[in-house]
This record gives sequence, C-alpha cells and structure tokens, in this order.
Amino acid sequence: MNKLKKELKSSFKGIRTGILEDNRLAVSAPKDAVLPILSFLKNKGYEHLSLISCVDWIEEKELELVYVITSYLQKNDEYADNERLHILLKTRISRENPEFKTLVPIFKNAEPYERELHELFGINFEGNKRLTPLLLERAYKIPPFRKDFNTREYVKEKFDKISFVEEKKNERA
Amino acid sequence: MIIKVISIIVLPLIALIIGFFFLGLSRKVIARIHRRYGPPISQPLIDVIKLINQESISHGKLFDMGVILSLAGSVILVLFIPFGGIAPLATSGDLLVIIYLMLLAPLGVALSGGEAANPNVSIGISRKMMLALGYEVPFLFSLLAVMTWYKTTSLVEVVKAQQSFLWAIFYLPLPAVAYFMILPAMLGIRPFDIVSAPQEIASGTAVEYGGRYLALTTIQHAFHIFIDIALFVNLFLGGGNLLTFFVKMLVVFLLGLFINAVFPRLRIDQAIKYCWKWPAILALVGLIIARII
Amino acid sequence: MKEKSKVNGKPSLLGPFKAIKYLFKKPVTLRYPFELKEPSLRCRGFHLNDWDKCTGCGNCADICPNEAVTMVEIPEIEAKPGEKNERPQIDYGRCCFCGLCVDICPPGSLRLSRDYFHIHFKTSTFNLLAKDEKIDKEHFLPADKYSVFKASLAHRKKDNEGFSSELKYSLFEPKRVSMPQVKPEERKLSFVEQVLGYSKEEAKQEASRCLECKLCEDACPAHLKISDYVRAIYEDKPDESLRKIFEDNPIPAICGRICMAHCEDACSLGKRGEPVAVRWLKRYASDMIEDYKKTLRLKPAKSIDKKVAVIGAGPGGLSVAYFLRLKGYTVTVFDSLPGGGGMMRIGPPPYRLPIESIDKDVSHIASLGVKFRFNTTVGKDILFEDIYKNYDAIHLGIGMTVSHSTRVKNSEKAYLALQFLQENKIGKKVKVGKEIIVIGGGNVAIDVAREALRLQHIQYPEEKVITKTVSLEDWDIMPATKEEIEDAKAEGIQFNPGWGPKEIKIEDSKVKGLLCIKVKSVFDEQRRFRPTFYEEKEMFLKGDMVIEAIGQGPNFSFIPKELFKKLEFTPRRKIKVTEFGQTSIPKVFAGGDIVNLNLDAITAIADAKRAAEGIDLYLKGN
Amino acid sequence: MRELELYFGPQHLGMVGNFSITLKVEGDQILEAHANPGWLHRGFEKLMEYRTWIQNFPLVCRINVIEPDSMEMVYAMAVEKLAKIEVPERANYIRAIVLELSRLASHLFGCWAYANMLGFDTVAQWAMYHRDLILDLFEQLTGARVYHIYICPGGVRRDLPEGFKEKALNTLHTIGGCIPDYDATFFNNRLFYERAKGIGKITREEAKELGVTGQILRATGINFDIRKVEPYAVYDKVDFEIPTREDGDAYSRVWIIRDEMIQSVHTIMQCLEKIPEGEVYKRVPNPFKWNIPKGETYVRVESSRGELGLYMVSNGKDKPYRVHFRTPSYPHGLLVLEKLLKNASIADVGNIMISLYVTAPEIDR
Repeated sequence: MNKLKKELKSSFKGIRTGILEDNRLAVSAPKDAVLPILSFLKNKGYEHLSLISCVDWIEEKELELVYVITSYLQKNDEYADNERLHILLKTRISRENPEFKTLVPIFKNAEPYERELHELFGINFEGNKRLTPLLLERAYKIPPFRKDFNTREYVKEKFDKISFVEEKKNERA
Repeated sequence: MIIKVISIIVLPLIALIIGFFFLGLSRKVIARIHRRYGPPISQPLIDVIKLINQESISHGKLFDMGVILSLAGSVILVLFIPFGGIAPLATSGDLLVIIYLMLLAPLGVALSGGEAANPNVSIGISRKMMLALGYEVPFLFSLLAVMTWYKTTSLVEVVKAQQSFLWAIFYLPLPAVAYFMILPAMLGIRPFDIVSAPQEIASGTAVEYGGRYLALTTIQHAFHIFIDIALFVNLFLGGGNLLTFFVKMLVVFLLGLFINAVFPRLRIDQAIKYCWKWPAILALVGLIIARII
Repeated sequence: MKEKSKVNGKPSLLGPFKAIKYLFKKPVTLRYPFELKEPSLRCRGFHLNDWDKCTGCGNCADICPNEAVTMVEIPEIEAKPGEKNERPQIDYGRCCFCGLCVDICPPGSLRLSRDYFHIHFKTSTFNLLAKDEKIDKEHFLPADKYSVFKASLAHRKKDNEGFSSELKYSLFEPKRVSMPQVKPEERKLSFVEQVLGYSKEEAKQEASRCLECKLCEDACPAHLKISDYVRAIYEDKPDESLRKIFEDNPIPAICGRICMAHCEDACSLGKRGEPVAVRWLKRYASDMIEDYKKTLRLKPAKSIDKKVAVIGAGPGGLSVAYFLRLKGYTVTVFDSLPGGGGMMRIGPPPYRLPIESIDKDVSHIASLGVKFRFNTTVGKDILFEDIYKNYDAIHLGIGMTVSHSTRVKNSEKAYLALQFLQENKIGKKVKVGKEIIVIGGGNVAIDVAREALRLQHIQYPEEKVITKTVSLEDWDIMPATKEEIEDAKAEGIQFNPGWGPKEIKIEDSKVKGLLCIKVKSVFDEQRRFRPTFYEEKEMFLKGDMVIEAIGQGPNFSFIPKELFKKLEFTPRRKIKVTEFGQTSIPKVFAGGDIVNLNLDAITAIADAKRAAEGIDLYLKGN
Repeated sequence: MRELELYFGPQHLGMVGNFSITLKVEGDQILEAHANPGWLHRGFEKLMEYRTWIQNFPLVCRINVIEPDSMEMVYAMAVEKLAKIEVPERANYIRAIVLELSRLASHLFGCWAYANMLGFDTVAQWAMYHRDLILDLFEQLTGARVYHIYICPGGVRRDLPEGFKEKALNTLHTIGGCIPDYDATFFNNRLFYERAKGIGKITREEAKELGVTGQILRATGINFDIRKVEPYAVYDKVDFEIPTREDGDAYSRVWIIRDEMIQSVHTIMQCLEKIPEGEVYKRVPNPFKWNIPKGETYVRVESSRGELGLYMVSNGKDKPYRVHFRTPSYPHGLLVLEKLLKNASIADVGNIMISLYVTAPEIDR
C-alpha cells in the first residue's frame, strides 16, 4: 500500500492520499491528473473499474467524481502488497458547468456509468459517444439526483393536478 | 350410406375427445414428472369453453379465414384416417391426399399470421415452414417405404394387410423409428416446440390469437395430435379395433410425452440438421430396403 | 461431493430419461386450500396490539419507513400520565411487514401475528386498528371456528402470534447508563454527595436512549420540554439544553438532584427496562454550566412599576420570583431561613442536595434583580399586614414547615424530623444516640434515618451503631421511593414495616425503646388514611433515641385572623385557588404544598409558573 | 430476408424482470442489440437520501428480489464501517449461513430461469421446489420468505430458532440428494449441451476489459472471488473452493453455478458445525438519534452474480448523504449482453441473458 502511495505521490503533483480503514486508499487529485493516474494504475495491475460515482456537494457548489479501482491481482503480485486495494480516486468539478473527459478509452466499462451520471447528475463526458438516455423516461429541469431536486415537491407538482377518477364521478352525480 | 353419414359426423367428435383427453393427460403426466399434481384432465376443455366466451380481436378477413382453413383442413384429414377400421372418406389413394391435406393447417396459420403483421408471428411462420421442410423429408420417405412395401396408396389397405399378418413395424423398423423420431416435431412438442417457443418469440404464431381464435387453434391442435398419432398407429402398429387402437395411440403419445418432458428446446438450425440427418437417413435406408426386398 | 464438483459430466441422450421416475412418486406440492402450510413461528403477518400494555407512545409511527402507522385517538381510553389515549392504526396498503415497529415498541405490546390473508373490494378495510384477542373477541376465532376461506383482517385465528418483541433484540436500549455513586460503606461515614454525576460521554450515551415519545412531558407537572433538552445533551450542547430547561424551571441544580421525577415513572422505556435518567441528565446540564448568567444571558423585560411580595423562598417562591422578574416586576422574597431554597435548604440531607447547589440556583435568580430578605420571619420580623398594604400582590409559598407528632405516650421525648434535619444541615449537629428508631415510611423518614446513621458513624467512630425505622405501611405500599429504600438498606438501616408505634418507653427520663403493635390495615375502603391495629401483637424495639418523621403541616399563624377567615380551603385542608393560583383573597396567590396534594418541588414550580401568569394578568387589570 | 426490429421485453415471456432489449434481426440472426433498462427505475438511491439510517434497512433488500440478503449485507457492512461497529462472532456465522442459503436459493432460481428459457420445465419446476425448501428455512429464521430484512447493522435481528440446525441439514441433504437427478437431466443432457456449448463466449481479456465479475469471470479461468480476496463475515474461517472453468461460454457458466451450489451446501454445513454460542446482535444506538459519523466507504461482497459494492457517504446527519450501489448486473446487462448478442440467434437471447445472470432490478435500482 505504502509503495503504491509513494509512487503515486512522486509521479503526480497536487494529489492528496489518505488511507481509509483496512485496505482502502483514497486519492484526491486535481481535474487534469485524473486520467493519467487512472492509466498509470491500470498499468500497475489495477485494471478493474468497479464504479464511477458522483456526490453532489451543494454547499461547496461542486460535484465530486469518484472512481473506484480495484484489481484482479493475486496475493503475491508486486503491487498487491499482500493486500488487495480499493483505490477511491476523487476529483471535484464545478457544479454550474459540469464537464469532464471520458474514461472510455482507458476503461471500456466506464461507458454505462458515464451515461448514468450524465443522466442523473447532468455531467457531460466529453468524448463519450453514447450519452443517450439510459434509465429515465423524460427530461428534467434539474438532473434528478442532484441535491436541489426535491422528489416530494416534484411528485406534488406533477401528480396533484390529476384528480382521482372517483372524484369526477361524484361531481357528475 | 347412413352409417357413412353418421361416421362422418361422429368420427371428428371422437377425434376431438381423444385429442382433448391427450392434451389434458399431457398436462397431468408432465406435472407428475415436475413433482406437481397438475390440473384436472378436463382443464383444456374448460379453457376452450372459457376462451370461446371471451371477446376476440380480429385483424381482418384473411386472419379469420386462415384459422378456419387450418381447422377445416384438420377436420377433413380426420375423415381420411381410419380409426379402428372406420374411415368414411377412404379411397384408394388416400395416403397421397393425406400428404397434401397435412399442409393445409400450417398454410392456414401462415395466412392469418401474415395478416397480423407482428414480427414475432412472421418469425414463427418462417420457423414453422422451415421445421415443416425439415420433418417432411423423413416423413415422406417413411410413407413411401410403407407404400412400396405394401404396394398400395390406400391407408385402409395398409391397415388390412397388417391385421392379417405382422405389423409393419416388424417389416419396416427403420422407417417406423424415423417416423417416431420426427413425431415430436410434427406434434410441436419439445425438443421441437420451436414454432411456439414462448420464451423466444412469445409463442410465435399464436401471439396474436385471443378468445375464439385461440379456442379454434386449440381445437385444431387437438385434432392435430389425433391425426399424427393415429397415422403412426395405422401405418406401423396395425390399426386395430376401437379399443386396441386407442391403447396403441396412448402408448405412442406417452412415449412422446416422456421425450417432451426431459429435453430442452432445440434451435431451428439444429432441428433441421437433426431432421435431415438421422430420421431422413433411416427412412431412406428403410425405403431402399423395402424397394429391394 | 467435493471431488465431484471438478468433474465435467459427459453429455448423454438417454440419461435425462431418469427424470421419468418422478412420474411414480408422490408430488411435493400442496393442494391449497385443502392442504395448508403452517406459517413459521416468526412469521411476519398482520399486527396484534395489547391495548392494556400499549402506552400510545407513537414510536411505531415514528419509525415506520412507509408511514403506514398512524396514531388514532380512542375516546374510550382515558389519558393518564405515562399513557396517551392513542393507539396505532396500520394501513396495509403501505405496510411492508418489516417489523421495525415491533422491535421499537417499548412496552412490547405490538406484535405480528401469523395471519396474512386479506381480500376485500373496499380499500378502506385495509386500515386496521391493531388489537388482539383480549380486547377484540369478535374477530379472533378459535381454531375450530376459523375457516381459511373467510380469512381476512376481520376473521383471524386466536393464539396465532408470530414475530414478537424481544427485549434482547429491541432497537432501544433498555438498560440505563449506571450512575457512578459513592459506595455504601464509604458514604455512610460522612456527608459527601452520594451521586457523582455523569461524565460527558455517559450523559451523551444516556441521552441517546430517549425515544422522544414525550410521554414524560405530559406527566411532568411543569411540562418541561424534556425530549428537547435531552436531545440537546445528546448533541453535546449543554447550554442549549439548559436554555430549554429554564423556560419552565429556574432551579435545575436543585431539581436535578431531588425531583420526584414523575417523568421517569411515565417513561415508556420504563415499561420493560429502566427509564431514561431524566433527572440525572438535568443535573448534568446544570453542572456543566458554571455560570448560568453568562451562558443564558437572560434579561428581565422592561420594568413594570408594580411590586410583588413572595413569602417563602422554596422552589415555588423562587420560581414565581424568577418568572415575575423576567416579566419586569419588582419582586421581593421573604424567608425566615438564612438562605434560599426553603424546605430544600433544610430537608434533603447534604449527601443528596449540597447547599452549594441551592445557592447556585438562588444566586442566579438574585442576579436577575430579585430582592431577597432572608432571616426575616413574616409575622415576627415583618408583619403580614404591612406586606399586604405595601405590595401589589402577594404569593404564598410557605410549604409544610411543622412536623407532625405521633402523639403516643412520651412522644415529647422524641425528636421531630424537620427540627432534626434543619439543625443538622444549617445549624449545630445533633448529638445522636447509638441506637436510633425512626418512625415513618416516607422519604423524609428515610432521609432522617440515613442522616442519623451518618451522624452515628461520625460521633461514634469504631463503635457498633444501629438505626432502624418503623412504619405503618408494609413494603408494597411504603411511600418512599424504591431507590431510597435500596440505598438505605445498602447502608445498613433496618426496616420494620407494618408496625405502629404505641409508646416510647422511658427509664430515668431516658429513652429506652419503642413499643410497637402490628398493623392490620392502613387505609379504609375509601382509600383514606385510617390505620387499624392488632392490639395483642406487640413488639419492643430497643433504642436510645426516637425521631418522628410521619408528616408535616403548614403554619398559617402569621396571617392575621380577619384575613385568614377570608381564605377558603378545600375539604382536604388545602387552600382553594383558581387555575392561576389566585386564592379567595384577590391579592393573594398561593402554590406548592399548601395548595397541592402532591408534595414535591416540581409541582410547586408548575404552580409557580401558573401563579406568575395569574399575577401578571391580575396586575395588568384582568 | 427482411430486416426487422424486434422488442424483446419489457413484457415478454422470456424476460426475467422488467428489462428490454431492442433487437435488429434478419431472420433468426441478430444484427444489433441495444439494452434498454429503466422500466423498473425506482430511484432507490435518491429515496435513501430521504430516509433515516434505520428506515433504509427494510428498503435496500427490495433492490433485488432474487438475492435480497447480499443487499442487506452490503448495507450493514457499509454502516458498520462508517459507525465502527463490531459485529459479534455468532452473528457473523449466521450472516454467512444466510448469505450462502440465499446464494443457493439464487442459483436455484438461476437454474429455474435457465431451464425455463430453454423450455425445460421439468428442471425448472424442480429447482423452484428446492428453492422453496430454502425459503421455508428463511421463513423459520427470519419470519419472511423473500424480503428477509434480517441482516441489520450490528448483527442479525434474531438468533437461530430452535431446531434450525437439524432442519437446515435436512433440507441441504434433500437438495444434495437430488444433485444426481439434476446432473442426469439437466447438466449432462445432450441437448442442453448442444444449446449451451459455445454460446455467449467471452474471452479472458474481453472479460477484464468490460469489468466482468462473478461466475462469468470465473468461467474464463480467472480465479477471482471477493469471499477469498476480501473475506467478510466468516469466509476466512471456513473451507471452500472457487470453481473455475476455461471456456467462458454459457455451458461453463452453468456448470460453475452447479459447482458453487455444492460449495454453498458445504459452507453452510461447516458454519452450522462451527457456530459459536453468544450474542447475535450488538445494539445500535436509538434509531431516532442515530447519526453516523462523517465519512465515506466502499464495501463489496460476492453476491451470486458477481461483485456487489456500495459506495456510501455520510455527512454526520441522521440520513445518508449519498449511496451508490455497484451492482454486478450493471456491466453484464448493458455492455457484455450487447456485445454477446451481436450475430447471435434470436433463440439464444434468453439463453445468453440468463447465463449472464442479468437481473433487471439491479440495473435500474
């Protein structure tokens, strides 16, 4: 773990690393360093992209992208360090103008995750050719997984206008 | 003459009853192999009665015509097949008529399916035609073998010849086996239920049928079961009187059911390959042997 | 089996026919509804609720993830402290049968049954007021009358309990954080404060137990916002907590030690476990804040040119002064004792309530601008008539200051409880005997006994000393709190419940002991105090000192005759007041022990708050 | 032949769950396939941000019908990691038993789905029967058959009931006794072999590239199982094997399912044997005041379909700030399925989909 940490620190500038509990390594990197770090890690054997997630830090007006990278490494491999790591690579992008570069050229399975984040958080992944609707049926003014999208209000606004069938019957009667 | 008229009316009814009995029985037997109790034997009949009373959606005249055509073809076909010695319309060349009439049912389905314009139906029809193409070859070979052996094109004659001496299956084991091997394909049961494969093409040809149409198709199916098995019994198992004929049919049907119960569905290309391979070769060899001897 | 797992079988055409064998075996399915499968013993089906146990606390409604539980008011049920007249109603259109409501239910009344059928065309029938067979005999049927064809919410099986509440797996913590205390062997040797108080962590942990059902707030006479201040402690904000307390109670340091804690009796957690230690948490909040004034920054409103006299600086008097002062009145408090607290100053022994704690509360009230005139006995140092003339309103919070005597033979040789306590706490220590008999079974009696024991240990170190109590009441009806009795027992005090005093034996004008007789009954049919005795059963207790602690009464002698005549009393010899504490003399308000049957500080505070409102209204001309 | 557009699902007999694939077909040949999820999107992750920690606990299991326990487990693990709760040893054993039972149930369900997809009702019904026996066990243990709501943060909700061990062993023996029947009728069926062999083939490199996990990865020969790599519950204390195959096709995947079932039976028996006495539930604080400390975590378990992960962020309030489930079917159902369906036959759509164990509710969440 420490070996990898050192190598990361020496190869990239401006990153902060921290060890979460057990065998988790958290790395915060500036925007530009993310893709180089990911390809660096892939070359070191961390070739399994588990998840791309996003957290909406509304108070700080930033979106945080989280890449979870793990490996298929066996115990005795060089960088496995007798423990298999999860690496949580985090970076922040602005909330108003959520643009980021796609990861598809490095990890093919980033595509559906980026599609999902595009849909639910409104992040535009430059270079991903298939940012088509995935889960949702219609377009929303605010991407629905952002913190300022209030589901209850939305439901009220959307469905309270529609009256119940029974009520109509009563009116006629 | 009166007897003939009566038998023309009664025989399809008997065929229908037997067909429905087999349908019900198949559900019961398969359920037991599934380790279930299964529905009562009358269940298919109840279903049909229920379906007849349901609202039905038509897709046009050809749609209706096709269903009726396939049913009518089957009813007429029944009259050509001797059942315990009764064959009201039997003529000297009835085996040839049977071969042609057997095509009517799929034709009718294709006709009405074409009107429905559902992609699943069209895939189903193409599968049905391909499958028919597959099993018709060994079917024809084995029929020819029987015809050559007994030197007649009359089914009644074939049956008579067998009753006087040994059954045809002992003279012509290879065509008999070939016929039995394609019997599931003709009946549309596993491993050859490719046409109706619900999990692949949503029951294929049947997908657009509802209410009365589905009831008519079910009735047609009941006739179809009767025809295919009765033909086998007549051709190879020597017919018989009403009771023995029914018992023979039951045995053949149960054997078919067991195959149905223990095999998964094949793909269409595999099915055709299969049909053209073993049954066709067996039937052809049988034909050649029959011809030589 | 393990070896096999690596082997790839050989595909075969004939092998599958093995399956045919099941044609001849008995099927495994059930022929529903003629064959039924019994649901398991933990089956999570429809709810059952024992209405006798249910307190209507509403925790089930709070925890429900689907908002399926609503609390419905039941008119037939009478609300009382510790029980609301509400019962849960479950909407089975929403319920997901998770059973969280069962696991959170503090009294364990809510359970799930093994019934799970309900078919009906009307959606309104999907709402069920959960009951069980004890209350609802109509819908719960014995096995022979039950038919699965009719099974529904209105046709259920008796004795069909499924997933039930177990304390071991409950979501709340039934055990209290134990309060650090001085050990009995140690504490009986001196007057150190017995209870040490929670540390920050302990207090937070204890506060975390509160479920915020607010049963306690209804039960508290002063309706303190208990769940709010407990939550504030949990969130580590003692100042916030104290601010909440001060809205209704200006003497938290006193109350946090000696309050009778009706809240804890009502606490829903107390039904099966131990109630939340609300009193200790209040004490923690007041102890954490060194200087109330600095933290709370309370300021009286704009001065109103009216003067109010408060007679008696007990909890009621202090509170009334505090509330009125905050409203802007000029308040003067008269008390015969040298400091504030009234009965609190002399009554509770120092190991329970140290003088410093009282002074902390009193000085805070004084710092707000309330004038105190201590060592001033009304009627002696200042005449009631003068007060009546000079002040715009008077509040009487004089309490019960005269100890009753048993009036048995030679009872003049016995000490009186209050006299004993007062001398010990704020005067010269009494010289005690080696074998003391305390008559009485109330909290005062136990205070006296425990104090006497301490004095014995101080005055006769290394000698054998005994303190015993005699009370009319047997264990089950003894008025003292359980906690006190346990503490006293632990310190070695002997109890003789169920005996009444008959005579104090005297030899050479020295007390030799107490002659007792067996009690037959304490109360008569109307639950009034009227003891009867078995005259023939006698017992002699040896002792060289007797202290009587059988109750107190008020002293109204300072009120002039013509005014006293105007005062109206209730049949139970309490002053009759309006809901705002106004007596039959318009200018005079009263509260506390002289008004209430509940003789405790928090009731006095509750009275004081109402009286302050009343005085305010009265002086503003309503 | 004419090019047709065929909608496979969301209402289709061959679809397990509400999932849809749009197929471009020519005859029986598929030219292009587009996975089209979203029919079951319930917004669980957003919903969870509106609910307190304890209220989320009955919710998470509903993400996946087939194997709800791994969902509960991953939620409980994440909460325990964030709140630093130690789970009693006995609870860990019970968790392993529950997880393996549910893996067994899930695999039997998979057998049902696979057999059903091939029209093989006999095996399908048997598998359903045996799954029901396991559900009976679950009912005894947890009080519910499908949504158990049992593995809670802090342990499990109730101890094993009386006679559970005997009943469980009985059930396992019943199922184990039927394995020869399954082998003869299903796994070693010649026609099944014909149908499954070489279908949906994926190579080792492709699998790695597409983020494949679970038995699909193991079918390509990579021995990767989170139970071994990052042991949770008591998987480091029991002895079990990870079955692998080399071919990477549907046939080997199904065989891995079969082998895993046998391993599960083993594991459960070991756990029942080794289980220590003691507490099963460490009480979490009062649910109305339960604030999880600030932090973030990613935990993962090996569900019956592959890596099931949960990324959770807490901001120290009474509700989670963000939860994101990494479900195994997500890459399988979208990328891998689309890739494998290309140039396949229509008859093999269900075949491939089920062999990938695609579970629609997981993709949509």
